[in-house]
Amino acid sequence: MIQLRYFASLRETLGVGDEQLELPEGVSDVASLVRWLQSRGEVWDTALSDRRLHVAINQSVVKPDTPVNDGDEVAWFPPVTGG
Amino acid sequence: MIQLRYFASLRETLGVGDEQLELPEGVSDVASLVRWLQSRGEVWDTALSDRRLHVAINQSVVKPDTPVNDGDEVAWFPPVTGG
Amino acid sequence: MIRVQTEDFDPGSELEQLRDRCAGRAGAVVSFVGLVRDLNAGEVIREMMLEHYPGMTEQALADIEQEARQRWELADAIIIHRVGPLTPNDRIVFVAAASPHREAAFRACEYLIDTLKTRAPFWKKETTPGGVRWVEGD
Amino acid sequence: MIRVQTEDFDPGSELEQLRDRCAGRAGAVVSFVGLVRDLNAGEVIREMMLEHYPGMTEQALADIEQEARQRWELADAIIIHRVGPLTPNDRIVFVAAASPHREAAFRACEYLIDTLKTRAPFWKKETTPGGVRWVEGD
Repeated sequence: MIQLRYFASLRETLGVGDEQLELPEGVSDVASLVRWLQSRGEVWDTALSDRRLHVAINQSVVKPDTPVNDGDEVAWFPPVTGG
Repeated sequence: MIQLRYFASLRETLGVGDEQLELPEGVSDVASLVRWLQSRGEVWDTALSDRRLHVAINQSVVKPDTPVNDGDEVAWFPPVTGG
Repeated sequence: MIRVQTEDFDPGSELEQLRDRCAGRAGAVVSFVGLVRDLNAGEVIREMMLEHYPGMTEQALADIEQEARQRWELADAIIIHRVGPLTPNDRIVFVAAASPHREAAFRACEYLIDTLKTRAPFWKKETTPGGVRWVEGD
Repeated sequence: MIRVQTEDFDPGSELEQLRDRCAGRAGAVVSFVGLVRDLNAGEVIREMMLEHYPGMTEQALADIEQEARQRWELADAIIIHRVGPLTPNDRIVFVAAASPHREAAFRACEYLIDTLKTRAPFWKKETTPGGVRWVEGD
């Protein structure tokens, strides 16, 4: 199982905050996970195409070629605006 | 009359904090007032030779060629160390 | 010391506790308080909601504090950030750096808040007369 | 707002009053607190005496505040400096700058304290185990 999380405007666009799923066939890294999620439909395709999105695995920011493993928590979020 | 003031270590060296005196004959600016005060003796001569001293007239920092007039308050002090 | 909380904080109390912890070792304490403005990008702000990523936030703030302590000689450092609903003039964030030296305290305090603003996972959503909008980050 | 006083001040209360005066116009408040250190130039400090030039001090601080307000967009500025006897960990000075913008608040706060240290007529005399000495300025 992997845990997926979406924050802020992205969460509202997708209508999902959290989900758990079995690591899909053929998904080995962030880039392939993104492609798999984008195949869900146009909303997902468009939202996850935004190049400003950040991805974190287990709460550390990572890059598209970072491996995704069973048990990981993978989160997507827009640029931060705290402070 | 002019009012003379000495602060901090200079006050302690001279043993004087404040004094009033008639504007001496031949004193027209800060430089000539300093020369007049230095003629009081070695302690005055040495103390007022310190090039790091600041001079203020009527509470604004001035230069050696600034005129000194009757009624002025003239102050000497070492580099400031507040804050 | 880092904290993420919904309730307000008291800068005076935080500065006093910091002074107790430093006890003569810190000559300079620089602090930053971020407040909710009543205007942003030309629009009146009625209220604001601060969302964050629990867990990752605390880790990011602890990392930022640690980096500041490695780069400058600090006697103490504080980061406190609020989440949840806020209204204009409310305190959002407090950061402070204490050092024997003024220059280090300024540089470290600025580093803490600048880095927080680019790396800590907080997001602001504003309510204006025209509706609700997410503040756009860079 | 500038003040020169022998009694202590309360940074929390000053920051709270500043926030009231700004009322939504200031997003960023940067403040500096200077404390008496227990060591200076390698010697233990037992106590300190702060002398100043009454009248000229107030004028110098008012000028410095005015300069900062001309150079940066400030919603508020504060300079408070103590004089008289102080002991380690006592507060000496408080400066604060409030602005709509973080960068302006940092630059103005740093300007206030840096300029005060080179231009305001204060002098520190320290009591150490080896005796009494004036702190040397530049």
